[in-house]
Amino acid sequence: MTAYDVESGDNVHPGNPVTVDRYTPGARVNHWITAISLVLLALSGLALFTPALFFLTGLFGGGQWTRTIHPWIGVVLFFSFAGMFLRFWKANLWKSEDGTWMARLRDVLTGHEEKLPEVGKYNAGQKVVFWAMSILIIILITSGFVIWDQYFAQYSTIDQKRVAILIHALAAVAIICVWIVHVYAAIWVRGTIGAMTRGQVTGGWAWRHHRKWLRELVGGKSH
Amino acid sequence: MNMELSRRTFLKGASAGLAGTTIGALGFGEAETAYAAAIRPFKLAGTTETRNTCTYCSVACGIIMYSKGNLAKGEKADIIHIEGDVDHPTNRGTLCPKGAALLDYVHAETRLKYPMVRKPGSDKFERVSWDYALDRIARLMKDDRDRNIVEKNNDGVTVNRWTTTGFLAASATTNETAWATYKVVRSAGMVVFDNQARV
Amino acid sequence: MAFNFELPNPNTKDPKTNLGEADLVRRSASSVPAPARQLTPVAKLIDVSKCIGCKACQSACLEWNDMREPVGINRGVYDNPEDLTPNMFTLMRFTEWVNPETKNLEWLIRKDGCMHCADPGCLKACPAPGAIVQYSNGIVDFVHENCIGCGYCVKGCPFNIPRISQADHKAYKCTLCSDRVAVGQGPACAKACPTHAIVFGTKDEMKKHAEGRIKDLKSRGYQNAGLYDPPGVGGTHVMYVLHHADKPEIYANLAKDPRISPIVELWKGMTKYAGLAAMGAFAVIGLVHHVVTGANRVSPEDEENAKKLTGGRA
Amino acid sequence: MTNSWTDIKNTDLVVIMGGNAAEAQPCGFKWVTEAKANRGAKLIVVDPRFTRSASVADMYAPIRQGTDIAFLLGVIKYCIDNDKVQWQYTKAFTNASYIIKEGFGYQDGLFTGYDEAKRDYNRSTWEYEIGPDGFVVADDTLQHPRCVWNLLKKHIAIYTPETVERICGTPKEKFLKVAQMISECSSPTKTMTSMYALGWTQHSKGSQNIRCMAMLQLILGNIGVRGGGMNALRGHSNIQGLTDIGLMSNLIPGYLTLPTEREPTFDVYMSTRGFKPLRPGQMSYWQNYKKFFVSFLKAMYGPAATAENGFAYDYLPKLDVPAYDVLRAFELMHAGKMNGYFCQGFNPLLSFPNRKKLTAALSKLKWLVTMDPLETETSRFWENHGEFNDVDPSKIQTEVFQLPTTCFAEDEGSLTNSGRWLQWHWAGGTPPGESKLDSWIMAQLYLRLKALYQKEGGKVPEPIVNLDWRYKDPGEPSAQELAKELNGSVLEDVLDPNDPTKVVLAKGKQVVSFAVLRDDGKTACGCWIYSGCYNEAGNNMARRDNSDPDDTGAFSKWAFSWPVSRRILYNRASADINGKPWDPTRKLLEWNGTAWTGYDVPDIAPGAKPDVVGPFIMNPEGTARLFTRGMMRDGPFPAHYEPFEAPIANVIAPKIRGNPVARVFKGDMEQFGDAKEFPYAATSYRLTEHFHFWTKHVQINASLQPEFFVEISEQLAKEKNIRSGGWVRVWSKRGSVKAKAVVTKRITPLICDGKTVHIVGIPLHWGFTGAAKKGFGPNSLTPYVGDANIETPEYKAFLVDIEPIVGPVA
Repeated sequence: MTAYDVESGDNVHPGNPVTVDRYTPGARVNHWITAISLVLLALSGLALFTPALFFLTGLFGGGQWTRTIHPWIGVVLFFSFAGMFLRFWKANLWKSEDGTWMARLRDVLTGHEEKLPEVGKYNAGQKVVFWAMSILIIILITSGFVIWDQYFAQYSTIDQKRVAILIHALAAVAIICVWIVHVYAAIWVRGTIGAMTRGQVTGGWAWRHHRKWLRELVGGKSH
Repeated sequence: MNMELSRRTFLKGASAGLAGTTIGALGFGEAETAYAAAIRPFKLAGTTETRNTCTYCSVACGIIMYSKGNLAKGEKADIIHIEGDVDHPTNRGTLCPKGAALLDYVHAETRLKYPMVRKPGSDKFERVSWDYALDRIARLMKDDRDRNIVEKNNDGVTVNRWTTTGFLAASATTNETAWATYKVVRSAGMVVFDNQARV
Repeated sequence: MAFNFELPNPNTKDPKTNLGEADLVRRSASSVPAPARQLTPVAKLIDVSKCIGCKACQSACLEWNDMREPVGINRGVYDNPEDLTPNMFTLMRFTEWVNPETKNLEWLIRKDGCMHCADPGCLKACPAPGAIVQYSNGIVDFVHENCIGCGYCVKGCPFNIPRISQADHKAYKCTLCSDRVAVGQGPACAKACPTHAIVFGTKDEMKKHAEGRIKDLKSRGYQNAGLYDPPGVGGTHVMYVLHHADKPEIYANLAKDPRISPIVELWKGMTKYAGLAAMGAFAVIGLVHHVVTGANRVSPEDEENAKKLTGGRA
Repeated sequence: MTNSWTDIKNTDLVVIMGGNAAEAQPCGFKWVTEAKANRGAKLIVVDPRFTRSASVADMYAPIRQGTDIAFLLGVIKYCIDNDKVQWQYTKAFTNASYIIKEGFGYQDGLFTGYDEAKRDYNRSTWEYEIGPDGFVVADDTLQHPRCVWNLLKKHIAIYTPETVERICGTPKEKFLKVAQMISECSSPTKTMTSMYALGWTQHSKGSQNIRCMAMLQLILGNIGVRGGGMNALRGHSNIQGLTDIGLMSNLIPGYLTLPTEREPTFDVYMSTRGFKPLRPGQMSYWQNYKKFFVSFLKAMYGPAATAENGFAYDYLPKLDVPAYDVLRAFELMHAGKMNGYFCQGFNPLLSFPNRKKLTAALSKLKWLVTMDPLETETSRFWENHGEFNDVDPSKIQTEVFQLPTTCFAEDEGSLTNSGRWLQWHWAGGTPPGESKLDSWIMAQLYLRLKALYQKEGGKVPEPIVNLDWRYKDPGEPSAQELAKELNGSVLEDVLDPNDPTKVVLAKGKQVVSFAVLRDDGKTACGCWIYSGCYNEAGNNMARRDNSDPDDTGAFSKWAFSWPVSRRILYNRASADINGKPWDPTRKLLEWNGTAWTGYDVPDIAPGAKPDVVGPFIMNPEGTARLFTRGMMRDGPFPAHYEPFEAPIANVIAPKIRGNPVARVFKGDMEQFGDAKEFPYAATSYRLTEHFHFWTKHVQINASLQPEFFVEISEQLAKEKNIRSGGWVRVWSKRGSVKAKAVVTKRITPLICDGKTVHIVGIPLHWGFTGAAKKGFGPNSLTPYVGDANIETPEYKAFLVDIEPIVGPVA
């Protein structure tokens, strides 16, 4: 039987230490394009969001350029993230153990993972991030089009634009917060970043954080 | 020209009306030198003013033409703005949508610049010199006049009537041009003669 | 003197400007020091009951501002161009209205354009420092060098006035001829208006003049004649005399009680602060958490277990 | 205008009928809004369309185009029936009390003496009864059945409010309201002003439309007073001047007339121009005719005009027909009877009726010369522009010269506005390319023609070679030189008859005014009514003193107004028979016991006693005419006639089509359509965004009103299933045009004689040159007929049909 959340390319290499392939080069490239887009969007967006940060337009060659580029980066982000979504959505489907994991968030934050159920390739936290990103990006691209006056001004009323721009701002704030969680988690849980840089984690990391996934990988090999 | 007189009489007549309006409000005291970035530099500074009359309807609004260069001084003068003359009793500085756009009449793309002739049967105008055009027209006039002027009618009365060439006079030329035109047309004996007043 | 608010001919010899940065009371996305002097507030009064819809104001506006509008088409109405554009700062809007009381046709013609609000929604919405400014005489002006073309002013404006140029991607609207007012003249439209339906002066004078006009209109049977100087935006420096001030909406949808949209207020107000706070909070929490719990490291045992799991089969 | 634009502020009631001042003369209309705002004056607009003028009116009444006379005679009847007449004025200053010859009559729409074959009247019975003393017999009690007043009452009896509604389609209560408002102005202290323009002139009875209102103004006592008068708005900046200077087939400057071939000699010509007074003690100013005529001939022919040769009387062409007006001109062209034609700043291809006929006519010319600052359709009539000018150049043998002229901004001189103000202007711009002054072109043509005659000889060279052309630079006479000629100068010293040592007029000096002109050839004057414009005091047309003592609106020191800087014509009539102003608050002139004093130059001798000399000194009677004698071809009183193309038959005289004496050329009668074929009543007009065919060349104006359209009511649109902004085809018996449709509440169907009449409005500003979208003009549709007296084409009332179409593929 093949495991539900083993993704193509995942693999175990016995040795000392044991290494596990977690992300294919494709997945990593995809991730980093998305990541860079999101950062650029956050910076350019914030520049137009509050005068306090308007100086950030300097990074993009001034206000006119910032105004021009921002929506285009948004489009890039959208498609890039869509790619990731297709790769990862299955493994991010909600499972029974995710509920329990969530319920014991305290132990998660205090690092008592022995008290948590074994989780597959993604824990509940990562899944929440994944789905939040997915939803927010759809909201942002949609509201974004409504206020992308250069090409779409005539397709909505000014009142609709006002609502859209408010939603866009709120969603942007939300996605930045989610992003902070995501990045922090990657830093806090040592050995994680390697997964997105080299594509590999150590067996110990997998054992500690995604034991179920490791077992399935190993189990998978037996056939 | 006549600017000083008019300015004086204008102030005499109108300052009362102006006191405490815009000028007063903005209080010309210590005038600030630097323009604010927001504000366009005043485009009429240093231009030459010439008084004229709107060329359109018979209200005959007073206008002032603002030009770069002074024609009176023999310079090339390029008119950059035309505005109503507040000294004028009738229009008091106001202008209608036509008058307010007179500048685009002066500089219209379809202003004529050179004498043109269209030969019989041709489908285009060709540029010619003034001398060619005027000599040719004078010749055509004389030939037609000599051939067709009626010196005496059937009763032997001297009538000196030329009816085979006609003249339609303008509606916007000056009285002086009109008089010159009248003299030329009448002395030639033309009676097919009319102007815009007819319509 | 036939008329009280005649505007002087331009002074070409030594035009002195009397309006500048020092007179700014508001500057978009930035702050300005309180001005040393307070200029007398000015206003343009548009007496709709005197307006004959001749479009002299449109014509003078295009000519003075060196703008030209492309030749459009006829759409079965007299409004041309069909709407305000980045070139056309003012527009006559024509409405054929049958007065239900008198059964008479009334041809309502309103000169649309920037109202120069005392509380300008465009300026409030603008993210670009100094792209929109307000002077102590009431003029709200756009500074194109600073404009980034985001169109936030369009969303901030309660009167739907600013237009973004597709050519240079900057916002345009009536400047109240700041360049003329600066040298002691009135706006080009007011100077041109053949019937003096548009007059310009201090706001107080304009209000007084309006009272007289309203009295005349009431004497002619317009019981609801009145001044349009909407308090919702703190009053405006472009005002209307309306024969039916009780229903401004019949004049091509003139806003009945205009104010900056609450959504815009929320967006430029709460959201900004709450949003920044939220993002800050998340970052801080992360930091604190790391300090308290330290890094989440993989232990040698974990590696052993992993080896066992895989090696067990070897 | 009898008054001036600025004087309108003095009025109590403005009646705009036959015009649309707000739209066509906005800056003049300002004075209407000033009168409303400052005097509480009221504005009445009577028009087939709810115009921009109507948009600010206190009272609007719709009327079917071409029925103004019925409406106005109805108002006159209302005033008389309700005793709303300024009796003192009417009795003292009009010919109401004069007795008309036995035998004069009116019946079935015709006056006595009609000759159907000639389409003309024998007008011998339209005349005063002259007493043994040689003066007109009058009955001051107005009792005599044949006195003008009683004939008038009889003549207008049929024009009841019901008849007016039946003919004009004006709802009775609206008509009565208008009549009531107007009648109030019969009070000596209330005045009404009439503002009219081409809405009255462009009819086959245009002159009578105007005369009808003039009669009304007279019985209300509104002529010659501040805030009153008959005010022709006039279309073009110098239409007034060109007419004053007589640039018309039958005119000599100053409204003198060109001789006809029935006047072979100077003496015969003068014999009919004695104008002896018809009432005791009257001035009959035309008694000075000879002085003006001789001075004119001296200005034309200088030394060649001598007493011996009748001042070169023979040089003047003599007419065989009343006039070679434009309609006759194009008729001759069309008949191949003309070879050459000049168009100086004029665009006939769009200006005259029945464009098909015009194109055919121009194509038959050997040569055509146009002089203009702008492209004109006329100069390119031979050029194919698809449906907008569907011609085949190869089939047109006309040689066309297009001469570029300067425009207003580049030349100097004077223009005469509708208030008769001659205002000087200065050149401020460099002319583009090789464009030249019109006066330069005329001088160059003249000199070349003269040279040819001197070199080759030829037929009748004298008038040409002897034309007085002594200018500093004959090739380019200056505006000043020409203006001085118009003013007139002294050619030989004139000595005081009582004291020959005293020089009354010194040789070489400019005459001070026409008062000193002489009939012995010692003075020259180009245009007597302009005399005084440029005298020894200098160029009075350039005066710029805009002071106005007591805010009368006279501005008597501003520029020059003819005659002799008089601002209000007939101003003596502003005071009663004793010389006291009718309205002290609106004083203009007053008799101080020995002389006339006041704000304006009296148009009567300063010492003329008020109870002796009548105010209307240009008439031998000294009074104004309610009955015009034989002066007008179509009747001494106005009578209602339908347009030649009318939606209903003439209610009063069903057999009569149009104006019974209007000239109709052979072939044109067949080109008139009738209501069966063409059910809708069309009218043509201007829009405020444009000026004729000039501003379509002006980018700004082209963008403010870009495209040709026609206006129709919502009802007609529904009937015909026409969408506002959609395309329609409009056609008459003479042509067809395509246009956008503007469906509007401002046009409503009228019920005339029980029939619903739909109106189609057709503005006139589009053609195939310029910045605006290409389009058509109403003259593709209009009939080829003019006013019976002055031949102004009937543009304001004709018949068309209309249908929706799919737009042309642009």
